[in-house]
Amino acid sequence: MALTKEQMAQRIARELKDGYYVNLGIGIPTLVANYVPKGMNVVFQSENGILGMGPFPYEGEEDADLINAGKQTVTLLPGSSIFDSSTSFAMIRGQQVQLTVLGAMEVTDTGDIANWKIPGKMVKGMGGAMDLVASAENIIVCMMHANKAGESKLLKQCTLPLTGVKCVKKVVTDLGVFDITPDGFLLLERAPGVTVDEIRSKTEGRLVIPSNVPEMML
Amino acid sequence: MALTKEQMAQRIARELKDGYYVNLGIGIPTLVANYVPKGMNVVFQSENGILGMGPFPYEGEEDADLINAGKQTVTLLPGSSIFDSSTSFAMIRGQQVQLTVLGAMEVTDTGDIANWKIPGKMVKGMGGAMDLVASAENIIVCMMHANKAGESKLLKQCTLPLTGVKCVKKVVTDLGVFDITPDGFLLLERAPGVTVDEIRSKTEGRLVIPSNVPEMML
Amino acid sequence: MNKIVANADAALEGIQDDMTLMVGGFGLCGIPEKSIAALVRRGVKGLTCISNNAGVDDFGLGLLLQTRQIRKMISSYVGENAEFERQMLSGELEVELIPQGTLAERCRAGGAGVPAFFTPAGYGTEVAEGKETREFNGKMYVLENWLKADFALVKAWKGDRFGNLVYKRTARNFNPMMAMAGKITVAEVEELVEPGELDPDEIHTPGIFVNRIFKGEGYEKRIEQRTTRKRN
Amino acid sequence: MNKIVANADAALEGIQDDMTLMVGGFGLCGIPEKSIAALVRRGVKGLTCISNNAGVDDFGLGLLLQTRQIRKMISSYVGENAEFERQMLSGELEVELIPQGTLAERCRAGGAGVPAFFTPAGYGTEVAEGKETREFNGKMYVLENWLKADFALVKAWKGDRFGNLVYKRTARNFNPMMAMAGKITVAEVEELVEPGELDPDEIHTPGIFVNRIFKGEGYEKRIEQRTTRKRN
Repeated sequence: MALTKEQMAQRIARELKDGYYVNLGIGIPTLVANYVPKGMNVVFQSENGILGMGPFPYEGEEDADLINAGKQTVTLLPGSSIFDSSTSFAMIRGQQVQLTVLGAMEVTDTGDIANWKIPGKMVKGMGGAMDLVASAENIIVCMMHANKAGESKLLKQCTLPLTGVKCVKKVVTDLGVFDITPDGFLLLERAPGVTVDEIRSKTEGRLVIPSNVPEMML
Repeated sequence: MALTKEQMAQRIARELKDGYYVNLGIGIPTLVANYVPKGMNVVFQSENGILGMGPFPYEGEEDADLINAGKQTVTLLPGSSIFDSSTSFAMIRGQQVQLTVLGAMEVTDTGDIANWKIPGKMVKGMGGAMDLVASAENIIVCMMHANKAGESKLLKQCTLPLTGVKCVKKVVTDLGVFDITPDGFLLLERAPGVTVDEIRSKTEGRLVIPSNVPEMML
Repeated sequence: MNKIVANADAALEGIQDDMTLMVGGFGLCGIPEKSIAALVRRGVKGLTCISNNAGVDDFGLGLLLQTRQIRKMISSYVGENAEFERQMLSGELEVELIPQGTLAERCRAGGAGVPAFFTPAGYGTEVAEGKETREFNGKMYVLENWLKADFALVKAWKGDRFGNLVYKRTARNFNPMMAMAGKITVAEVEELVEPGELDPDEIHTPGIFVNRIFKGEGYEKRIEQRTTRKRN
Repeated sequence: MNKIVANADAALEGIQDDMTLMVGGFGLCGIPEKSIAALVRRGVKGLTCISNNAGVDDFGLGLLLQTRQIRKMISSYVGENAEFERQMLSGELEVELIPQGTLAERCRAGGAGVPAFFTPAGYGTEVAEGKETREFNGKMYVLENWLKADFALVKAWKGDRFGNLVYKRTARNFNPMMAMAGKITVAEVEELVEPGELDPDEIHTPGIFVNRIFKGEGYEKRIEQRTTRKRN
């Protein structure tokens, strides 16, 4: 069984470590915040200028002056701080953020990523994605393994305009978990009930399959 | 009669305009603050991080956390602001400071200035002087016309290591006031009782003497 | 030192056709609502607007798109705006997309007198095409130039007549850097206070960067994505 | 998230001979008194210190000069210190002088992931010798590289266990940029407060830049130039 979006977020949450500063992209990555292990201290950064972002406000307590990078109303936790956009990207480029999770349209077996532009379609812009992928030391991409047409999104080469080169370290899809290694996508874990064969058939990029690939534990 | 230091400061104060942000260097330039015309609003910047610097504190009210760029205890005026050193020099390089007054050892008739280093002597450093002279649009140098040996400090070429090139706009010495023009030092005013001949004899750089050189009014 | 002007219309004195404007805000958060409304009234055309986003159809910079006053947008993300999409696809509107961190840093550089700097963002992508690249410590970087504007329009929470500004929460965003980079910077505030009421240590934008300031009345502060959780 | 350590000695764990340190402060204002004292106790040698000034004979970095722990100073102004002068003239101490604004910007660049930038300061002088220069808009600029440090030692007024810092008056100076540029940043504060006590809008250094924080006891805060006026 392929993972649900919630399960993908749950799996990524296992990459969190105590004391991490984390930037979560829009979409599935945002859900990761719901699965921080109890007792673990993790601080969420939002690139529009927050450290210590809290959950959505209670109804009626929304503050138009307090939003996240997805433009959603949020709250602040004790110990939070607010700063301007240049300081925010100073900390991103300065590699102070220990983990960045973001979605993608395509990833290659050398860690290239494309997630901002589809030629011929309306281009909304890269937002902070190019800064994040060019700077972060620890980037996890979270995406469906194949597109709606069933074509692999784990490729030898991106077909779409790039967001960054040789930057992705790990990929979590609905089918499995992969490290980007010099030899390509190293299959670390399978989604429960998903076979190595299915993953092989849906992966266009170079795939390294160890002799034993455990099922992921959620 | 050559000007006293106080008179030099007094003369420079006449270059102030309402609404100016002004950076005053250490020494005679500092005295300019004492001669701001009544009713004129001028804000003093100190490059260690103050806008709206006030006078020295009353005895017993010194605050070790509040000093100027000369490391003297100062006070703040209402409407003042404090900022870090990078922001301070951002406003200097960004040409937000309308007038910079500083001392010098030598100035040339093309606006070069030397004021930080004497070969063979202990070098204390340039501090903020190189940033100021490279950035400011309106730099007045305030210095004695000749050194203690009687040699001109208004030169064709600096003999000392440069602080900046082609940057000085005006020079106020104990003998007169000079604009730096493409033709050299343009004599604008004489100190009371000082003759054009005396100024000519003490100026090594190219000197332009208009037909009528008024005595300065203090 | 009194930089207070009566209202937004007075504050925009001097803005002409074909000028380049910086406009603060992230999404609809911290945008200079009153200055944008005054720009519509002023009717200037052919504007180049540097702003992280482009508003929505009927608010923020979207209002200036409706009236076709913008010739070019320089932004990092321009979704959520049907009129924008129409003008862009039809070629009426020119769009330059810049990575968000690069945009922020280019504005700061403009204000800080730094004409160019190296950033890793966009290396190896179309953003770096035609730009100088260089290796430092084994990593590749792209040379980016400063951005400046004829006018910067920013929004703060509180301000005084010296132009000192304090922002509230994430309404800060691009406003401080843009305030630095405007040849003329116009600040609109929710509250005008007396000099000295703002603690000098807590001022976000020192007044030297601000040329004109006015108090806006009745801020709408529209929320783009109202997200809440239920009380237990 | 708890970055509090017991004292200065614990905070300096890991500082070794020949490391590069950034040390905040302008003159004696805003210097990390307690960390400097702990450096003397620690006895590490061969240090490169990046600091705007070099203290006075018996206070600030002057204490580390007395004990010959500093191999090289990178500063903008190093007057007022006889021992410094002696070591420099005898060649025991290496000194690199950098324009103050360039020093501040190079520290910020180190923290902001900007490996190099252009500045007008020093063009045409010996500071620019051997450096790349370039014209932008008819003016000449010098390319300067970022500065980073193994440890940055900063001093703030208040802080919390997340490492958030607030500085007091001109004791801010170089501290915020150096806090950004340290591989490990140690902050000493006069007051430790609970998270939430500092208004998020008023924090000068967000905690992400700080690795260790401790409360210093009994600050001397020596005044270098006590200047006063008489009451009328």
